[in-house]
Amino acid sequence: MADESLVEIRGVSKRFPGVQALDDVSLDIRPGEVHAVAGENGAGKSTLMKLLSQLEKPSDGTIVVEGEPMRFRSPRHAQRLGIAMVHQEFALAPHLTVAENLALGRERTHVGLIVRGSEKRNARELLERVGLKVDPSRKVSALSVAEQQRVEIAKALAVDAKLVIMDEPTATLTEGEIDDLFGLIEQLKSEGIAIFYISHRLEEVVRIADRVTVMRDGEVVETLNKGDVDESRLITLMVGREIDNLYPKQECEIGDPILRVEGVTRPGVLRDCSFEVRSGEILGFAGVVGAGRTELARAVFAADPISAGRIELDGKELSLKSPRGAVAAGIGYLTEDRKGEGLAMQLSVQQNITLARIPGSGIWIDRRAERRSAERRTEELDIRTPSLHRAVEALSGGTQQKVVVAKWLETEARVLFFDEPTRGIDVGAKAEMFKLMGELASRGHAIVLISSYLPELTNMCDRIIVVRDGQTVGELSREEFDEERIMALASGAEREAA
Amino acid sequence: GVVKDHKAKITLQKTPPIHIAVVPKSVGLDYWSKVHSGATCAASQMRGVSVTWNGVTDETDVVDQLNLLNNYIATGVNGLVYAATDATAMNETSTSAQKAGIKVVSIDSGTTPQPKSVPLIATDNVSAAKLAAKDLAKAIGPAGGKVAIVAFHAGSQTNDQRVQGFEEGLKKYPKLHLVGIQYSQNDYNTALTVTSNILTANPDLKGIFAANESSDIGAVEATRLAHKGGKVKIIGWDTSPDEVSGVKEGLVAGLISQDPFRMGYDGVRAAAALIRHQRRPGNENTGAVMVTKSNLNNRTVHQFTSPRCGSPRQVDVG
Amino acid sequence: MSTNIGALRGAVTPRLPEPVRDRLSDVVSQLAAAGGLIVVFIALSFASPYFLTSNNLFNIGVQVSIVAIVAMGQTLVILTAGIDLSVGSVAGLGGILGTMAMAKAGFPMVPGICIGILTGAAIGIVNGLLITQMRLPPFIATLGMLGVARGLTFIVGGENAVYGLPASFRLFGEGQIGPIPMPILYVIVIAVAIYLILSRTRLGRYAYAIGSNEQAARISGIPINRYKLAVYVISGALAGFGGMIAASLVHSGQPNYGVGLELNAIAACVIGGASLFGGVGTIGGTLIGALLMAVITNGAVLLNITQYYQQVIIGVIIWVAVWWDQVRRRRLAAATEQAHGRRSADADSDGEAQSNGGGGRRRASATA
Amino acid sequence: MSTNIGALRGAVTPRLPEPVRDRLSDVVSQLAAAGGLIVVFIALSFASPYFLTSNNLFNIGVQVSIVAIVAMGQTLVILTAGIDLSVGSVAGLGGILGTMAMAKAGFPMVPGICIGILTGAAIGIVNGLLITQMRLPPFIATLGMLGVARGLTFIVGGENAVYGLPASFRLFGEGQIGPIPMPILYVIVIAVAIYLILSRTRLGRYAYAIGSNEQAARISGIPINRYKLAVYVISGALAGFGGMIAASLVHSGQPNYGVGLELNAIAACVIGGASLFGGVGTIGGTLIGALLMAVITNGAVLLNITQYYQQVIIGVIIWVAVWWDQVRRRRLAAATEQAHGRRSADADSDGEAQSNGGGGRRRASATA
Ligand SMILES: Nc1ncnc2c1ncn2[C@@H]1O[C@H](COP(=O)(O)OP(=O)(O)OP(=O)(O)O)[C@@H](O)[C@H]1O
Ligand SMILES: Nc1ncnc2c1ncn2[C@@H]1O[C@H](COP(=O)(O)OP(=O)(O)OP(=O)(O)O)[C@@H](O)[C@H]1O
Ligand SMILES: [Mg+2]
Ligand SMILES: [Mg+2]
Repeated sequence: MADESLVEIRGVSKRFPGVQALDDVSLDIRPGEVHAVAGENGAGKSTLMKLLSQLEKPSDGTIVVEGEPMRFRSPRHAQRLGIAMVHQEFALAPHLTVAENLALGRERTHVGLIVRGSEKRNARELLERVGLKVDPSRKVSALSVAEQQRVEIAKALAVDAKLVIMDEPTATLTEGEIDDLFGLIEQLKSEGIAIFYISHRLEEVVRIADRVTVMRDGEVVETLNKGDVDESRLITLMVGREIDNLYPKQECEIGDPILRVEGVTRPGVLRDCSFEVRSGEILGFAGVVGAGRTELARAVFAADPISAGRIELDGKELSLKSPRGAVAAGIGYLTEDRKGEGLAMQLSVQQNITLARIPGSGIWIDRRAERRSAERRTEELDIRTPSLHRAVEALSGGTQQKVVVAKWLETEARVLFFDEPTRGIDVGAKAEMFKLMGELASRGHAIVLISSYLPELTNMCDRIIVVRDGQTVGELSREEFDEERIMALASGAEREAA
Repeated sequence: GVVKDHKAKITLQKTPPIHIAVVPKSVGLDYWSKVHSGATCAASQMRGVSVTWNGVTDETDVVDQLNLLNNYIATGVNGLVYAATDATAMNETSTSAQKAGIKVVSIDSGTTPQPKSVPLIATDNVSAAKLAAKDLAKAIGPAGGKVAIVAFHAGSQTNDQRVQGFEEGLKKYPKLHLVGIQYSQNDYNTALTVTSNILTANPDLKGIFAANESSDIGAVEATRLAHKGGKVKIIGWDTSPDEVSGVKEGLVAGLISQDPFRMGYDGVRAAAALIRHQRRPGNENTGAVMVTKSNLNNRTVHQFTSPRCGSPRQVDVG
Repeated sequence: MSTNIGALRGAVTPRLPEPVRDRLSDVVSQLAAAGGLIVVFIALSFASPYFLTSNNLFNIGVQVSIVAIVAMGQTLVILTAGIDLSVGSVAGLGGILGTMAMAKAGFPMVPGICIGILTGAAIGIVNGLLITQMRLPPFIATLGMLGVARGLTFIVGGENAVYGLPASFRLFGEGQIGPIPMPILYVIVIAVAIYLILSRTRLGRYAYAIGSNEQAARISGIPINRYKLAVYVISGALAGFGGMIAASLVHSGQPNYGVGLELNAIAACVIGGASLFGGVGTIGGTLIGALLMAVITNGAVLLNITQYYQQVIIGVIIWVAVWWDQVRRRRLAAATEQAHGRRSADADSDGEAQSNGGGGRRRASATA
Repeated sequence: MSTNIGALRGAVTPRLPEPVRDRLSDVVSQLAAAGGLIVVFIALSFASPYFLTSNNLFNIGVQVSIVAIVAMGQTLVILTAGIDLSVGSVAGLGGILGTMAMAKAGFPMVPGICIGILTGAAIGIVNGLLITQMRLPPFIATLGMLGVARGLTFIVGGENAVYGLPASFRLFGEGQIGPIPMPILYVIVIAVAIYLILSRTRLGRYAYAIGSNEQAARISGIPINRYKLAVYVISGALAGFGGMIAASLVHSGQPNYGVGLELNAIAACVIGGASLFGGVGTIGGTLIGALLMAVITNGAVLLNITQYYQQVIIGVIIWVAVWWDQVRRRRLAAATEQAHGRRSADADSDGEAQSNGGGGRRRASATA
C-alpha cells in the first residue's frame, strides 16, 4: 500500500442553517484503498462526501488532491479531478434512458451531434459490470429502486475516476448483488482506484474496508485499521454506547388471522398470490430484486389495481379502490421509495409525521395534539432535526427514512406493510425500530416486513413468504428459517407449493 | 357633417342567394353590435341575402383579422364588408379578395390607398374628435382648466385618430390644459382605475375626454366614486345604453355618436348592389352627432342612439 | 442541553408564551417579506403628495381587491401544483349571469350576487372533474375553460353589457362600513378565512401535501380528488365573486371583463413567493404580491408616467422585489446558522427529544 | 416468455432491421398522438367543401406558422421546466425594431429581418441572465419581461405602426417556393433543426436532463446556467423571427402584435404532450398542438360558426384531444404491462440479456 495519500481532508467544517454538519474533520485515503466511513444518521457522512464531489463548499478547512489544494468550482471540476460519486439520493434524470443517464455530462459528439451508437454500447458494458440486465434504452423512471441503485453505481464507473465514493450503495440490494458489487470493488482496488465506502450494514464494512473512520455529530471519532475492526466495536464508537441486541425480537402471542389475501392477480405482474397474516405476527416477504414483493404489497394496499383476488380483513371481504380505503380500513404501507412516494419534501417534519393521520375533528386540525404526536415520535425514533418545523428536504437520508416510519407508526394501522424500512437507517435506530415493531405486534397488530436483507427477516419474522416471478412460491415457519433455503426458493432452484 | 341620401332601389327577382361576410374591427362593444344589427337588418330586407358576422376580440389584432379575412376569401363568400384594423396593412386584402371574385365594401375604416372600386361608408374620426374638443370647452366654460384623455388602446388606429383629433381641436382653446393621457385597455374596470388615479393626482381636473364606450363608463363611475359626478365634465364617445343614461343623469356632458347601424346597413346593401348589379354605390359619410341632455329626445338623435330596423332613415345633423 | 436552548430562546423573546411568540415572529417574518412593497410605498409617499391621502389609499384598496380575491383562490390551486387559467373568464361569466339575474330575471341583490358566485363554483366543479376524472393536466383543463367560459358569456349574455341593475347593487362594491370600503372588507374576511383554511384545516394541509408530493399524499390515504376538486371550486367561486365586485363598480355586467386577469392573479401568487411546482406559498405573500402591483400602477398614474414607461417600471420592480425577497431568505438562513448552528447541532447530538425548536428559533432570529 | 415476445414483435414488423423498426414504430406512435388532429381534419373535409382546397390549406399553413415557430422555441424552454411568457411581447418588439430598421434606417430586407431576430435573442439573453444569475423563477423573469418588452416597443416605436417597408419584404412572409409558401418552409426548416437539437445534441439532451432532475444534471457536471441561457436565447430569437413574419404578412410593424401569443404557444406545447414540470415533450407534439388549434379556428370560420361558439368548441376539442391522447397512452402502458411488464423483471432473475426492450416493445404493441 502506497503511503502517498490520494486525497487528504484537513480540518474541514461545514455549517448548514441550524446544523453543524461537519466539525474539523480530517482524514485521508490512499490509492487502491477502501476507506469506509461509518456513523449514525446525520453524522455528516454524506455531507463530507458532497464536499469531495464539490456539490457543497466547506465553511472551513482544505482538501488536498494529489498534493494540490482543491479549488471549489462545480461537480464537473471534481469529475475532472477524477472523483466520482454514487449518491445516496440518486442523481438520475428519470425522463432519460439508462444509456443517456450513463453518458450524462460526458456525451461524445461528432460535428456537434451526439454519437448514440457508442452510447448504447458503453451503457451495455457498464451495466454488465454492475450485473444489471436492463435494456439501456429504457427510461430510468420505469426501473425499480434497486435497479436504479445499480444504474447509479454504473454511472460512477463511467467516469475515469481515481476516487470512487459510494454512499450507501447496498441499501436496496440483496445478497447476491452485494457480492457482485464487492467483486467490482476488488477489481477497482486492483486498478489502484481508491474507494470511500459508506454503509449502515456494518458486516459489509468489516468485510470490505481497509480502514474505517467512525463519525459522530460531524466529528471524527476514530480511524481504525482492518485488523482492529469488529462490529460491536464500531457500534460502540458510533452510538456512544453498546447495543446488545440488534434484533430485539419480542415473543408475542400470535392470534387470529387479520389479513387474508387469496389469489391476487395483476396481469403481467402478479399471479395468484395468497398469504395471511395474524395478529401479533411479523410476516416476512423474501425474494430477489424484482420478484414482485413490492407489487404484492401495493396490490393489497390498493395502490395498484388488481384483476382478480380476494382480500379479507378480520374475516370481512374488502373491496378497496384506493390507498385511502386501505388506510381507512386499517392497512398501512411504508413505501420503499421515500423520495418518490414517502415524503412531502417541502413540508415540515411534524406535518409529514401526521400526514396519514391528522389529529382533529371534522375539517379542523388539532395543532396541539399534532405537535404532541410529532414530539413523541421524534423521541421514540430519535429523529434528529433542529426543529419539528424544519422541511424534511434538509434532513439526512436516514433521518428522512425515520420520518416515514414515524408516519406509519402514527396511523396505528392494524396491518402494516414495511417495504425496506431500514433503508439507510443506522444500527441504533434500526434496533429501535424493530423494538417498536415488536411492541406493535404485541399489541395485536399484524406486520409484514419486506426486506432484501435476509438477517432482518430471519431474526425478526415469525414466518416468511417467498415471492418469485410475481408468485408466492413458498412459506417457511420460524423453525424452518435457513438463509440458503430461502435463497434457493427465491431464485427458483428449489420449488415448493405455497 | 352631411349625410347623403342613398336609396338604392334594388329589384329582388329570381336572384341567386348571396352570402356576405361582415367583419368588424372587433367584437364585444356596443358600437360594433350596432353595426351587426344594421347588417342583419339590411339582409332581412333583401331576398336571398345572408350575412355572416365574425371578428377578432381586440382592435389591435391586425394579424388575426388578416387571417380571418383570408379565411373568408378562401371560403368563397360573395361579398366582404369589413372595417380594417389597420389601413395600410389591409391594402392588399381588398384587391386580393376582388381578384378572387369577391365584392368588397369598406365600413368605418377604409384602407390606404382605398381601391377605386371599393366603396367606403364611414365617419371621419379625426373631425368628430375635434367636435369633442369644442364641446368639452363649451361645457367647462371660459375659465378653462385641466383636462385629461382616457383613451382605450395605444396602437389602434381608431384610438390614435380620436386622440389626434381631440388634441388638434384643443389647440383652439389655450385655456384648456391637457395634463395626461391614460389607457383603459378597452376594459371598464381599468378605465375606472386610471380615471380614479388621474382624479387623485389632479384634484382640480375640469374635464375628461373618454375616447370610447369602456373609457366613458369607467370615467363616469370614477367621478361618481370621487363625488365629482357632473362637476368634472366628461365628453364620451358612442352611445351604449349606460352611456346614454349617464347623459340623462347629468354625469356626462355629451357623447359623440357615430352611426354604426347605418354603416352595417348600407355596407351590406352596397355589397349586394355590387354583386347583383355590378354597380358601385358612391362613398358615404355616415356622419356624427353630439348627444347632450338637451337633444336626447330629438328624433334624429334617437335614430343614432337607438336605431331600429324597419325604418331606414335619413338624418341630417350639423 | 434543552435548558441551553430554552435560555437562548428566552433571551430573544423574553417571557412571552410560546404560541404568542410564534405568532409574533410569524408576522415579523411576513413583514420582512413585504420589503419590496414597503420600499415602493415609502418612495411614493415622498414622490407624490396625493399618494398618502386616505382617498387614494382607498382607491388602491378598491383597485387591488378584485385581483387579491381572485389571487387568493389561485393560491390554493397553485399550492396543489395546479393552475387555474380560467379565473378571468369565470369572473366575466359570473358577472354576466349575476347581473342578468338581477336585471333580466328580477332577482334581488343578494341572490343575484350568489348566482355570480355559484356560477364560478359550478365552473370550478367542471374544472375539478376534468382534472380529477378525465385526468387532464390543470393547464389544459383550465385553458380550455378560459375559452369555453368566455364563449358562454357572450352566448348567454349577447355582445352587449347588461344594464339596468338595481341601484342598491352599487353599494355592494362602492359602499363603506365606517371608513372602510366594502371591497377591502371582503378582502380582509376572505384572507382570514383562507389563512385559517391553510393553517388549521385538512383542506389546507392536504393542499400543501398534494402539491409537495402527490404520490406520497395518495399513499398516505388522502382523498386527493376530493381536495383537488375543492380548491378549484373555491378558486372558481372567488373568481365569480370578483366578477360581481367588478360589475358593481361599473354598475353593469361586462362580457369582456376579466381578460388577462388570470395572469395578474398568478403573478400576485408568484411574486408573493408561491411556487408553480406546488407545496410552497402563503396568503400573506399573495396579498403582498397583489398590493405591490396595484401600488406601482397607482403610483405611476399619480406621477403621470405614461403607460409604456409604466409597463417597463412594473416589470423591473417585480424583478427587483422577487430578487430581493430571495436574497433576504438566503441571508436569513445564513444568519440563523451563525447564531445558533453550533448549539442546535449540539442539542441533536445528545439524542434528546427536540420538542420545539428551530422553526421558532429561526423566526425569532429574523426579528433580532 | 421471451420467445413469446419475440413472436409478437416479429408479427408486427417482420424481418426489418432493428433501427428501421425502431424508427418506424416511432413514426407510428407520433401519428397515433396526432389522432385528435386527424379526426378533426377528416371531419372538416366532409363538413366543408372549401376545407381541402389548396388555397385554404395554404392559409392554414401560413396562419399556423407563427404560433408553431414560437411554440418550438417555447418547447425547448418548457423541457427545462422553465417557461417563457415574454414571447408575445418579444415578437412585437422584434417586429417593430426589424421594420424600423428597414423603414427608418434604410436597411435592406435581410439585415432588417436579422435585426428582428437579434432583438429577440438579446431579450432571451436578459431572460436567461435573470434566471441564472439573479436566480429569479422563470415565470417571474419572463412575466416582467412581458411588460418591459411591450413597453419598450411603444417607447422605441411610438404609438403608431411602422409603415413604408420595402416591397420585397412582402415576399418574406407571402412568397412561395414552388407551391410551398415561405412560412411553411420556415416551419419545416426550424422543426428539423430543433428535432436534431433535441435528439442529437448536448443542448437537447441537457434540456431534457435539466427539466427532469436539475440536481442530477448539476451533479453530472452539466454547466446548467449556460444551457438554460441557450434555451431562452433560442426562444427569444424564434419569437423575434415570428414577429418578422407577422410584420411581413401585414406589411407593417404593429406595436400591439403578439398580445396573448405566449398563451397560444404554451398551449401548443402542452396539447402536444409537453409537461410544464419539465423533461417531457417533443417537437412533433408541439407542431401537432399548434396545427390542431389552427385547423379548428379555420374550420369554425368555414362552417360559419361565430366567434363565441368557436371559443367554446376550441376549448372542448382541446379537452377531448388531450384526454384521448392520455387514454391512448394509459391503454398502451397497461397493454405493455399485461403482455410483458413482468418480463423485464424476469430477465433479471433468469439472467437473460434484454438487448432491446421496454421501449421498443411498448411501441410495438401500440401498433398491434
Ligand atoms: N442542505 C442541507 N441543509 C440543511 N441541513 C443539512 C443539509 N444537508 C444536510 N444537512 C444536515 O447535516 C447533517 C449531516 O447530514 P448528512 O446527510 O451528512 O448525514 P449522514 O451521515 O449522511 O446521515 P445518513 O446516514 O442518514 O445518510 C444532518 O443533521 C442534516 O440534517
Ligand atoms: N413504473 C414502472 N414501470 C414499468 N416497470 C416497472 C415500474 N416499476 C417497477 N417496474 C418493474 O417491475 C419489477 C418489479 O419491481 P420491484 O423491483 O419493485 O419488485 P420487488 O419484488 O419489490 O423487488 P425489490 O423490492 O426487491 O426491489 C421491476 O423489475 C421493474 O422493472
Ligand atoms: Mg447520508
Ligand atoms: Mg421492492
